[in-house]
Amino acid sequence: APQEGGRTLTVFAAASLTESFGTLGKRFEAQNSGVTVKFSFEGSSALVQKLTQGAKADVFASADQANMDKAAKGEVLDGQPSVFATNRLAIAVGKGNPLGIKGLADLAQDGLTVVVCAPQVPCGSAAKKVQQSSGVTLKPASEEQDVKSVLAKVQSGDADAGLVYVTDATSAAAKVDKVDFPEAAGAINDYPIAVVKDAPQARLAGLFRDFVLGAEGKNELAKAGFGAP
Amino acid sequence: MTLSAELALRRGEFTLDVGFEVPDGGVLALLGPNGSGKSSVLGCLAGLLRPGRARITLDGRDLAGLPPHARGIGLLSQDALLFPHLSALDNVAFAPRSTGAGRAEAKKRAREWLTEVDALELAARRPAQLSGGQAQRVAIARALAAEPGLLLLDEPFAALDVDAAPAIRGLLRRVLRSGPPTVLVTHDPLDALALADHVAVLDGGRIVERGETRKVLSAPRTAFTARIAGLNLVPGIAAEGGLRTSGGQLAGIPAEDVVEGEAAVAVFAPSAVAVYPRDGEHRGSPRNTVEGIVDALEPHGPVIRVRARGDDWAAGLAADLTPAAVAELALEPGTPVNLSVKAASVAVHAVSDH
Amino acid sequence: MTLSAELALRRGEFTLDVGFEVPDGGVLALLGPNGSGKSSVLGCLAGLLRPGRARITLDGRDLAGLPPHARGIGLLSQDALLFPHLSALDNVAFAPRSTGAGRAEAKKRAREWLTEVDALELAARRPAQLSGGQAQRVAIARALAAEPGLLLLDEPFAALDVDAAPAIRGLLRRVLRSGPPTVLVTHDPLDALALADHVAVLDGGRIVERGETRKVLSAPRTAFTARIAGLNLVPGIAAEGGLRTSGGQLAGIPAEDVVEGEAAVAVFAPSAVAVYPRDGEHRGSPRNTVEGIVDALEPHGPVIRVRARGDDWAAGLAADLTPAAVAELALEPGTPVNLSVKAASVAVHAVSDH
Amino acid sequence: MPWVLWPPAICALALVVLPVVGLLVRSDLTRFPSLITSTSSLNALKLSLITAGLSTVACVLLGVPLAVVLARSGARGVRVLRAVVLLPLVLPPVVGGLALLYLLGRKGFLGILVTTLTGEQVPFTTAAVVIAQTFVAMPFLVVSLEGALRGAGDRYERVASTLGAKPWTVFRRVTLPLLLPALGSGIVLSFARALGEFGATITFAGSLEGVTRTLPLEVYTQAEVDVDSAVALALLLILVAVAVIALARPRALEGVRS
Amino acid sequence: MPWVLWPPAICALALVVLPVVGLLVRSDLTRFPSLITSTSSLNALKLSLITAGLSTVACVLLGVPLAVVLARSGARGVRVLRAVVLLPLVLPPVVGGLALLYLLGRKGFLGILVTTLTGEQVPFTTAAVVIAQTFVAMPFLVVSLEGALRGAGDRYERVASTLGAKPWTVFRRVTLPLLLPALGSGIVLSFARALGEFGATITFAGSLEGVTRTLPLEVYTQAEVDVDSAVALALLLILVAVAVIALARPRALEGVRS
Ligand SMILES: Nc1ncnc2c1ncn2[C@@H]1O[C@H](COP(=O)(O)OP(=O)(O)OP(=O)(O)O)[C@@H](O)[C@H]1O
Ligand SMILES: Nc1ncnc2c1ncn2[C@@H]1O[C@H](COP(=O)(O)OP(=O)(O)OP(=O)(O)O)[C@@H](O)[C@H]1O
Ligand code: MOO
Ligand SMILES: [Mg+2]
Ligand SMILES: [Mg+2]
Repeated sequence: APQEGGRTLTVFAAASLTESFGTLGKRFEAQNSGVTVKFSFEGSSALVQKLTQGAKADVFASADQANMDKAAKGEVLDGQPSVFATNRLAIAVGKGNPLGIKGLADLAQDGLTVVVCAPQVPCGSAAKKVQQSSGVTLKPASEEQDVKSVLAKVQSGDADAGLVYVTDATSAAAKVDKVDFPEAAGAINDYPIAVVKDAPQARLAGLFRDFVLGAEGKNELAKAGFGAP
Repeated sequence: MTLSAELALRRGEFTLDVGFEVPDGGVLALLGPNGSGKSSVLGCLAGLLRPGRARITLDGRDLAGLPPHARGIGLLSQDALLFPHLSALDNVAFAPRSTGAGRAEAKKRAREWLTEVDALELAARRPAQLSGGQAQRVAIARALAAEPGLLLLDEPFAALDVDAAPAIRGLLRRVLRSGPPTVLVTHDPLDALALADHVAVLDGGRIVERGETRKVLSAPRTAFTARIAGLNLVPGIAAEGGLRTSGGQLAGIPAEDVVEGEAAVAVFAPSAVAVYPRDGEHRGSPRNTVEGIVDALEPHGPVIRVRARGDDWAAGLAADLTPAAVAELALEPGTPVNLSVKAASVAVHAVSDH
Repeated sequence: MTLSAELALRRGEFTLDVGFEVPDGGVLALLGPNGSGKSSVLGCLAGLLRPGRARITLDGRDLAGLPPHARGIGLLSQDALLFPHLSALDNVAFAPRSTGAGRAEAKKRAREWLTEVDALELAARRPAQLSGGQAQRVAIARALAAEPGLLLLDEPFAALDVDAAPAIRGLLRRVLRSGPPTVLVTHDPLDALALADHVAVLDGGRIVERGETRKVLSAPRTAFTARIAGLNLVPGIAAEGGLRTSGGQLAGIPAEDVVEGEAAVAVFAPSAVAVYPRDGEHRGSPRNTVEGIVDALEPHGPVIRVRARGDDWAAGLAADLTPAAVAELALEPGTPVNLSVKAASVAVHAVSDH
Repeated sequence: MPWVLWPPAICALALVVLPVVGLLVRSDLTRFPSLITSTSSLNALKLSLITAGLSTVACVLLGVPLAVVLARSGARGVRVLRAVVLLPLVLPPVVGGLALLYLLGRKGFLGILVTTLTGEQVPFTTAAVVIAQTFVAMPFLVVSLEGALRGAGDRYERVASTLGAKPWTVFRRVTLPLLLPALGSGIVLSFARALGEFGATITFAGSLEGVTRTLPLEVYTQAEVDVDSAVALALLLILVAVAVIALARPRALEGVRS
Repeated sequence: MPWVLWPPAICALALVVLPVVGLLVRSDLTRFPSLITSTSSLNALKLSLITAGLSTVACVLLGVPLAVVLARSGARGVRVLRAVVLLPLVLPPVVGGLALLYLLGRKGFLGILVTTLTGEQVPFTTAAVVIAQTFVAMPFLVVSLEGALRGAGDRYERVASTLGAKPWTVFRRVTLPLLLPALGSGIVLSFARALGEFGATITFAGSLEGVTRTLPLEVYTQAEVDVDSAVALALLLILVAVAVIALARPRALEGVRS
């Protein structure tokens, strides 16, 4: 590998990529000696907000197309974004699935505490789409701000079930069980990645993007539960 | 109700160790130099200071273990400390309210007490809007309005003007006559005389002298007491124009609260007593003349104090003369003399009957 | 430095409207009943109150427009208000420090002033650890340590014991003799007499009487002044054993600060003056006898005040007699009498020479 | 007041005011009317005012006694307790919400107690919002009151006790009135903190319109879609807070001494 | 102290302590050591301590003068200013961060000024963290000090001025020392608030390890991966805060009067 001494690559990535990108970053560092990869994990919309306000970053990976479009419109991207992964919803239930939930329809039962994401955030808009396409109408106890909050409530036992991304349910496998449901296919969302305009480390940024899109990236993302593009 | 107290307290290097009794309706005056522990004694009695050792009983009831509010005391502390957020009226009404009176009743009583201290027109004022003397009057009213079982007064006459001081003194006399046992801190022997039947003189946290007010003030045994007192005090019964003594009459100016036929005491300074050779003719304005014999001559600062013996009020009488006068009259122990004092310089005060 | 002030102030219903002057080294005593505006006057001079109208000049320099710290004053307020977070020493050192002295120098001066008020052993104490009188002494030291161009003292002797009060009075006399113009609030005419060359008597926010201390106190024109004063004051030059007057000698007890050969005044109460028929023989202890003629008889509460005319100190002399004595001696205007006062009841005080 | 204080004071004021001005300038005020009259905004506003109000009341009822106990008790452990009270201040609000969830949630021991007693669950209810807000806001009240109590000393309380006032009377008629200025600022602090509370609320109570979605939660939700409208909503929050504080802060709270 | 205060005080304490205890009980303490010694945690901890310390200093330097001006100035507009100071309290922190970004960001007028003068950008730097923390924490200091100043009155300051002390001397030698107990609690409040600050920081300064990712942001990032480890980190935060407060709160701050 080429010598890339003492340089720092800054990656803005959606919060749901925290784990998989963390690992990929380590590996990227190992392959490019002297490079440090620093991540800023946040909600995609917050990241776009920062980029348009002049935050210095090299790579931007979004959890949905809408925010990547916003970034493109804000003219902070260098080149076209490419989709590197997909994600879909799954039902998170308590460990051992005590209520025996098998599919989306079970969530509409009375007396069940279900939490979902708010429609304004990507996981919530997916949940809405799924309900529309399947005809199942949920009466959630709460419309959470992000997946993490949904998971926390299922994990604490205060919610019987929650709609989360497959990847989130996978990473929390020690604490919750995951129930896949077929209707989730109706709301797949794409994860695009792009190099940021005027990136301080433009060349490294390209390398990292290609690394994510490459075989090693695919492999790691699949382990986390992401689907292929 | 009788107060009996034994107190031991440490405050830094200062140690207090006193014991005393105050009988029902009795008033004990605490005298003593600055820093001698007078306010500390009141603090212990009130329960604001925690003495190392304390035995305080009021009529057999033990006070030492009780919190301040359960002791049934009224405390006038050295700085008035009126509640800044309450009007003068509400300050005075505070105690009645606290001890169970209704709002209207408490205000009524507060108004009465404010009237007593001549501060009714200040009722609506906040403490910040009062002058020093006005605040002091309201604080006195507040302490009295508690209608306490034990009254503790720390220099009640400080900051009062020449009209207010005697008026408040009269008020206190009236209240204390039938009132609770009282401990009164003062620097003024006349206050002690007018209000207290007993005095205790503190110095360095110890009682160095105590006894009936008249005796202590007329025959002080410590230098400090001598400096503040050293008065001639003649007991008797108040009569028209003065005092009826054991052996006769002593003309004087009665104080306002003197009632004829009741116990009273004539007070006059040794410096007011003139001394004449026994053979001298004497028919001037001084109305009070008595025969006596020079008992002792004591130098007393710039003057010489002549102690007389004799009957009636000549007994133990002190007269201060300049050395020149002593020399001219050739006074020595045993010299027979006439002693005289102008009625106008004799004040007759009522005393309690203890 | 001469202070000249004209002040008008409203505080609620109370209005103050006064004007006065204090010459260099002069001391003005403010007397007056509680709530008459004495502290308010000091507040205006110090710049703590904002008078509606104010003209204050010190030696021509206008003070009225200056903030308090630029006025160069020293104020002893009615409540001591020592800084609770500073030791007694640091309290006293505060003013020197503030006006530019170094730390060591300020402490040195503070120690000196604490020594002056006999409180050096309290130097390390916090105000909360001082008794009332101790705090008052420290507050006096603090005001004096400012070495001000104008000294304002509000009841400096409150809370002081019988030893401290004369000591502080002596200290103030020494300081004020050569010191800045001073305004002194007091309720005690003797303080006024000992310290002030002029007095102003306030009532209801107005000056109702003013003038040289001696004149006002010996011939008060208002009832209030009469009640606090009404003394016989005989000016002269201090001499051994008393006073040399215009026409002779008056025996008395000199106060501690009297220096022979300097101006002094003999003070004694009208009640101490005895009256004899002119033909009467008189050779008793009263050393001071003068011939006079009854000028007027005024009822004065329980006594009758006899005013005399005559030479030397008989001029204007007041003697209080009981009505019985007046009747017996058949006194009426024009009656020739001998007036006598015991030397021991005559106090001789030094006065400033203004 | 020394003039040297003015420059830093002005800087401080600028630090506070300028960003808000910047917000005003940059936000699209034409959409303001339509935004703040949308039902979801109005629901959120109503809920915010009610819950912040209730939790301020709870803060006062619980926090004032705690402050007095901390300031006046001579007991040994008090120093430790004082540090403990600060915990919610330091805890990131989301973690605070988690802690509440662990305690009052379905499997928390207090939560189980409540459910067996009343049959109700605490999370996802308006009550949960109030609890979360009280949890984060109360320390502000306690700490500011405690400082004031220590500074003021207890001499008036002691005088009151010598006048026969029992401890409760002393508290009601002396301690409390003299504490009013500090209580005023304490109330303002805790009301403001409760009104702005986000993390603990969403974690413990969730976010459902009309039930648990307070104005800050609405702002966050909006911000996902459209930052500008979120800013406009935030301005509404400011407006409301300033109005409530200005109206609800009677002169009495501003100090008894002239 | 009336005993009736004890029950609510104990409730209040329970409200604060029990959730934290619940957190402790429910969290997996075995992983605690490894978590808190990971470089990212240590980096975050270091950054948090530095920035919270700096912003507390800034709060004191700016906030104390502002509090004194607000409490002691007789000027007319002061009542309005006092309400203005409360703004950051009410603003949801994220909106506060946005406001700062609008002011000091690339397009903000102050930001443009700074960039032309120094060539540097403010957002997304450690300085931005300090600014964000100061913005949210300062009002706590100001409000609690102002309450204390009003409660205490100005009589000692007036005495000092009659002794010839110029305003600055009065401030330094009388106002400040008498303010110490309140300043103590104000400092604690603002330090705690700065230490726990999340929303404004992430919005204005971003979240970059070693540069802007403070401990609360690290907690948030961790929570994405694993709630339990986030909780453990939060406990670290608590530990640190309590330690710093206990150590940095000298007796002097606890009241000058015995
Ligand atoms: N907290 C304290 N620490 C140390 N010493 C103290 C403390 N409080 C008071 N003292 C000392 O105790 C002594 C007694 O004080 P106290 O107030 O009882 O005197 P006092 O007789 O009332 O005097 P005064 O006439 O001046 O009011 C004084 O010497 C005082 O300095
Ligand atoms: N803030 C205020 N509002 C209304 N009236 C006030 C205020 N402050 C003082 N007064 C009144 O002003 C008058 C003068 O007060 P001041 O303190 O000057 O009296 P003083 O002569 O010093 O009396 P004292 O001998 O009692 O100290 C008093 O009648 C007092 O009640
Ligand atoms: O006996 Mo006299 O005349 O009253 O002095
Ligand atoms: Mg005392
Ligand atoms: Mg006065």
